[in-house]
Amino acid sequence: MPLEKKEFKPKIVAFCCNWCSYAGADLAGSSRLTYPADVKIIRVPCSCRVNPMFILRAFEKGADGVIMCGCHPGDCHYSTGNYYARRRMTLLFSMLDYIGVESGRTRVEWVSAAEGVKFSETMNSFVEKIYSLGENVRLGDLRCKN
Amino acid sequence: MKYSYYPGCTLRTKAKALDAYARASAAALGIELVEIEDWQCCGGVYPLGSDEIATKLSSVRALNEAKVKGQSLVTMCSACHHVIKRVNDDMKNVEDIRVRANNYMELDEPYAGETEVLHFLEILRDRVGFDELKKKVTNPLTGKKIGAYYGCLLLRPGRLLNFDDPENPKIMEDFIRAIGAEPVIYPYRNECCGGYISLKEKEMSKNMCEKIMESAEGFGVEMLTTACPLCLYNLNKSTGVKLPVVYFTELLAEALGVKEEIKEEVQAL
Amino acid sequence: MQRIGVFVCHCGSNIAATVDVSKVAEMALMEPGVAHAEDYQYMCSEAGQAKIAAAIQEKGLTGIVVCSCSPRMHEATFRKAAERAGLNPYMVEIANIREHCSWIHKDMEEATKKAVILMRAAVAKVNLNTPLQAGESRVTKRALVIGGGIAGIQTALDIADAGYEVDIVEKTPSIGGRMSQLDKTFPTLDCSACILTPKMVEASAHEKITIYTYSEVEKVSGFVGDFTVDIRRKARSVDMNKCTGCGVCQEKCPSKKAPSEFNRGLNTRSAIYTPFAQAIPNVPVIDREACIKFRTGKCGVCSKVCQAGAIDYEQKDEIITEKYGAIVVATGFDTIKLDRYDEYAYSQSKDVITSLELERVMNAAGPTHGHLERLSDGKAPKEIVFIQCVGSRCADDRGKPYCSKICCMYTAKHAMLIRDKYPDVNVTVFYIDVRTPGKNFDEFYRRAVEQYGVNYIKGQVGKVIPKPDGKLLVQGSDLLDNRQILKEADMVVLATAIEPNPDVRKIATMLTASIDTNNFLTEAHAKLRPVESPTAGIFLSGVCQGPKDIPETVAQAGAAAVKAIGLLAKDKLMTNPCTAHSDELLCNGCSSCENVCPYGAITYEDKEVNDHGIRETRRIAVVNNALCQGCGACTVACPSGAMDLQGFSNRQIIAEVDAICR
Amino acid sequence: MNPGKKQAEMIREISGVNPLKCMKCGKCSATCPSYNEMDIKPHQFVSYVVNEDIESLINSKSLWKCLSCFACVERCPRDVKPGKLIDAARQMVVRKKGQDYLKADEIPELLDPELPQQLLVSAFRRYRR
Amino acid sequence: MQELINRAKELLADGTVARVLGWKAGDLPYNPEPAYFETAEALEDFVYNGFCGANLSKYMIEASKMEGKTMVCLKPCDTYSFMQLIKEHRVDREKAYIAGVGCKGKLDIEKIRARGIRGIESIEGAELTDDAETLKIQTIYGEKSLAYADGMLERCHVCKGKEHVIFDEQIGESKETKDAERFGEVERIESLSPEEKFSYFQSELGKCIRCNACRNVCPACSCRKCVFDSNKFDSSQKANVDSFEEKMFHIIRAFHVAGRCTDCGECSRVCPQGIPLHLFNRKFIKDIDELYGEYQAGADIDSKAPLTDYTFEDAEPSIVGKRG
Repeated sequence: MPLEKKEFKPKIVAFCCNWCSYAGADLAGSSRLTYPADVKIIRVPCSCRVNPMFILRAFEKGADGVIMCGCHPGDCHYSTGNYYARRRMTLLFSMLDYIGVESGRTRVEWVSAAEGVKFSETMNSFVEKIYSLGENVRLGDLRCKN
Repeated sequence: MKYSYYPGCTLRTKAKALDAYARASAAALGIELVEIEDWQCCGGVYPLGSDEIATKLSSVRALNEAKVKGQSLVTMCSACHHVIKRVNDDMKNVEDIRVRANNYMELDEPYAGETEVLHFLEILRDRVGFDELKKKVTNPLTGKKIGAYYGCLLLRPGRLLNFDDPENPKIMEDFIRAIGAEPVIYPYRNECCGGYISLKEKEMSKNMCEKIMESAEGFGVEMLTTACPLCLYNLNKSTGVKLPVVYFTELLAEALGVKEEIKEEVQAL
Repeated sequence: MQRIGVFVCHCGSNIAATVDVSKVAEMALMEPGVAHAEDYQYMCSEAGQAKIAAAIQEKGLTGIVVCSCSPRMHEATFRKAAERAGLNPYMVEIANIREHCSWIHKDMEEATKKAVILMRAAVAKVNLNTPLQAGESRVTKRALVIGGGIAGIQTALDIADAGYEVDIVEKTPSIGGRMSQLDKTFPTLDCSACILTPKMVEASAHEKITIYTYSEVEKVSGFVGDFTVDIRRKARSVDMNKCTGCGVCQEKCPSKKAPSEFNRGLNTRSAIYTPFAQAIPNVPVIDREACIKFRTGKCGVCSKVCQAGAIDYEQKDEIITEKYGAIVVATGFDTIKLDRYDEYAYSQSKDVITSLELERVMNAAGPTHGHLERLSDGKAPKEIVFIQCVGSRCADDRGKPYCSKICCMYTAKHAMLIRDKYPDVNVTVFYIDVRTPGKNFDEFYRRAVEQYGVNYIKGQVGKVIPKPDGKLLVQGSDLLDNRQILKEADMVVLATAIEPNPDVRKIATMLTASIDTNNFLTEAHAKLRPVESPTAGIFLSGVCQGPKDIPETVAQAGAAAVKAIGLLAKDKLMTNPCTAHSDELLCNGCSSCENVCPYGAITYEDKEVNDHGIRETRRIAVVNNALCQGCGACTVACPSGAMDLQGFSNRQIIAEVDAICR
Repeated sequence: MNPGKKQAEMIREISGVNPLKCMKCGKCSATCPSYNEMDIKPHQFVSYVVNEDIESLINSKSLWKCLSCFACVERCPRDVKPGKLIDAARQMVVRKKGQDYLKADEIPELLDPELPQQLLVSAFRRYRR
Repeated sequence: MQELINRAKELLADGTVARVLGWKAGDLPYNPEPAYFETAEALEDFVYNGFCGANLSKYMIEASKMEGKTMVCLKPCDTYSFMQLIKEHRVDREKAYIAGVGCKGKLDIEKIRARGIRGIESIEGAELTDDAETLKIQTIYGEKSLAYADGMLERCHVCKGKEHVIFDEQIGESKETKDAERFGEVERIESLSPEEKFSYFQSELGKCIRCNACRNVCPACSCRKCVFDSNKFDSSQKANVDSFEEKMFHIIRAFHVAGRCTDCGECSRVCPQGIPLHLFNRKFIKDIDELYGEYQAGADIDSKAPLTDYTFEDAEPSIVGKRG
């Protein structure tokens, strides 16, 4: 069978904190605000639960983009979690950029439980960015790609 | 105690007394003031613009020379002190200015604010100590009611100059006390005399100085003392109340008993 | 290997119209560990829950995945259903195929594909779930209130009225706090002592309240429901049981030069003293620094004149250890030091005073016996200038960045009271903004202007100039007139910024309660949990949390009491089982986790471990499950992976990542 | 970009001041010893920069009345430092050719025997490029 | 060196310490290795010269568990690591007698070899007491010479300074060696295009054989068990099967030591493949300095580490894309 060039369907992982961003995603859903199905959400208690290992693991396993959403600074359910997350992700993303991974493949957005519109707009713009960057060939275990 | 000394342009001309009495007093106190070589005028006013580099270079040269010698840099004139101290702060803390100034300077080793800038009054307070100074006074100015006139440049901005409390300073009062006289506090001692405005706006400056003089006299001041030639000039132009205004170094020389030795010399200058 | 059941909900047509639910169920059966899969119209209905229960029991399921709406909607429902069927509720995971899938996608094929992936991620996670048990901890039915000002008194009264024991710890010799120093209160102008004293008496007489004055909290250990606190009762040198409060000792005391704290140092007091006439307890203390007996060994007048024989020079500090279920912080405030604002000549003229000093000047028990007079020469002032925002709203380190909130109102109060009592005195107020949000507040301020003729000038003062004749020259801006004003005054009153009591930093550290850059205690949530500290069991009352006036303080004091009562009313506390847990064999003891824990839930123990035959004592992180709220900050701070979060473990999340990227 | 905006940006740049920090308390104007000589008052300087009306500032008398005494800089509670804004505006004028406030020809008649060098130097720096 | 040995003997003799942790001569003139010395006789093998680059602070984790005090020889830069280990409760200050030894820069045998100097028999000028600016190297092909600075480790060219941040006594003189910008190479890489960056690191990290030498030598990598050796993340070490794994390993390793790494440079010194691993750590240090204020791990005992601290105004992660 001849190999067909498959249409690029990116894999995008979104980590959302339980209290703000996951609720914001729920609100986007109940408001029927669409965004591409390429985005899959993983619920975590707080953005500070997101370990850089998770993000690298996603890339290793073939993700084309990873986005993390949390409560706005100052609004963290646990007071300070997103502050730590912000520093961690800033440094991690800077490192990825440093080794030549396009900075557009990673993003952090603060989305409150009331910001269904922002959630959907954020996902739309992020997916669009990933489409423009194309398949993530630099990272990833090539065996995971098919 | 050996220091690099930056006299400044006015101390070479109109304010020779400020300089001569300072040198005589320093010698009497065992302080060695070594005039740095080829110093250039500091410019009289600190260039406030954050993009002004060239106008700060003369200060940087003086600062660097003291650094090379491993000495602190002593100033006598309030204006020189203000300018050099602030430029030094820029060199230490403002990267942009540091980099650009060093680009101009082409020094062997870049200058980054290493030199400590001290006003002669600070030497008296922090190095000699007013208590020590008191012991060395041979001719106390007992009974004289002297008002310190600080003006602006020694005190402000307080956070940068770190000289004394800008609103309620006491270094000169402590100095006056140490030389045996009675300091008199009056509220306008840190109010501006008009500064350089007196070149073109003589009335403005005159009015300001009158206010200062009146206030001082009201509180019983018999004589004012200052560290700034321009303050002295402006205060002397006041037409209302007229109190004598002298440099603090002259008082110091008198108290240390070295004034008479060089009086003629000073008058000849 | 788990036996997992997957239940796919149609949610009527909410899901089924866009997602091929039977396809999802069918695909589920191909996932590892899945032993059962079905789809149904409404999984959350009773019939749906019955289907789940039946499958759990019939197929011996060890875990279930419900593909339905958001877990924020029905996770609790399905957990309860599972529990009823004998399954640990934490063996339930939800795949959100409604809000995150069917409602936002239109194409059925695409939505179904996504729903399958979300189902797979949930199955992958459940495969690694372990049964979790909510823990229990006991609650000591006693509360501690730190600080005996109006906030502490009100909180204590409310808790005591609900039937619980309360202890108040107050640093000074009497309860009463700042409010006892005030003369009148806005906006009603009633006398402060008249409304405060009855509360003080009520607190001291309340059978459920114990008051420890002249005492400080020394050490706090334990956690919500079960705190152990050491209280240091400083030596009073007076036997509280014997003293009758007759006051003769104070009269006869020959040492009368100590500055009176109560009168803000404007006059002096004796070495043996009660801070003010209505003090509670009405038992004096000896200020050992000022006392001649303690300084020189000679004197002993108070002991000789005391009929009750209550004076005890030998008395020593005493440490009391007590257990508490809840702790309320009510440490209050002080005015800032003005040494960096000498343009207002505070240190140069006695006639420049702070507003709190003016309260004492206006008060009948104050240094001037309530007569408005200049402190320099005792003359009656004719012109008084008030300067607002002294040290408040300041961007640099001289003052405070926040609005002190109470100054506009008390300045209006002072102006009004002066104009009322001394109509020939002119009052000028320099203000930047007049901030009067509050019931009857703006009306009050307007009354000061319209009825009492107080001259409000918009603009700050630049300098206060003492004149040789003793008057003060106030140089200020009139921004509306675009003028610089030189105003002669007899007195200048500075509305000085307030700051939290400096001791609060020490107390917050002991309580592991967080504190902001201005030393105000941080609330658990700025909007929704304003009287709770993020540290469980610690509640905030009064100005220690942020600037506020008396009505607000009392309201917050009541709210803090209710929160404390809500805690004390429980016999046991159920703890969230999704907490962090440290693997003692992997822990390095490096303290990284402790440094990011917002709840002080992590401590270190030297513990003997057996690491594959090597027995040694190691410094190991231990999580207190009663305090841990499960944020997970520690898990990422931990470099060795020793710290993990139950319910959201590293391996569970990685399994989800893998399932999504597969 | 309109010229006002560009000039305002230049002033911000030269002075290093963020005028938006101003809370309009007027303490600078309350402090200024030259207040009565100024047509645009120190506190107004801030709003002129915010409103990008730099032409008026440049043409104001105030530029030449400010003593650089730093009293407003010292006392400003918001770290706005109007004195620096005024100096920046002055710089913009004197940096243009032919805009010096002090002409060399007028100097001789301003002199007197006591006049210290410092005064000339300072005035030169503030008034001329 | 003799002063150091004498002092060690004294301390052993008077019972102040039970052992000495230093370096002993290897089989070649340039490979001394860390060693414990428990007797005066054993100290005959003690050496301290330009090749004693090894940072001994990490050994103190084990030595802290031993009976009695250990005299540990720490170079100025090593004291930072030791201080950091105290801060993390990994070593016991009471169990250490710190001899702050002088340093005039340490040598890198690879750099010497890269100059074509092979077959080395002996090296003169590498002693601490020598003031020689030049190394005289006897090789089987005859005598070669090399400027000392040209043989120095990269880390010595960007030295943090010759002050010991913690010590019980200081022995021996130091000499400033800093003559390069610490972040120069990081800045060079930052200025490359994503493609160039990627290919640079691809080629460098492609050399990694996952020997774990970097991890084993790193004083910050002091975990009892590395995450890459446990099953906590399903990430336990496997044979290299794809190009990503070593990237993941090195990024995570750098991340785990971010804010804790003192930039001691041991990782690069020991890498048998010559991978400039310090460039990862230094990138984090540079970012931390720029974004959160200058921070030097191990400089003190009580400052908050940047990753366990925050401010409300911290930069957003989007700064990465914006910085370009």
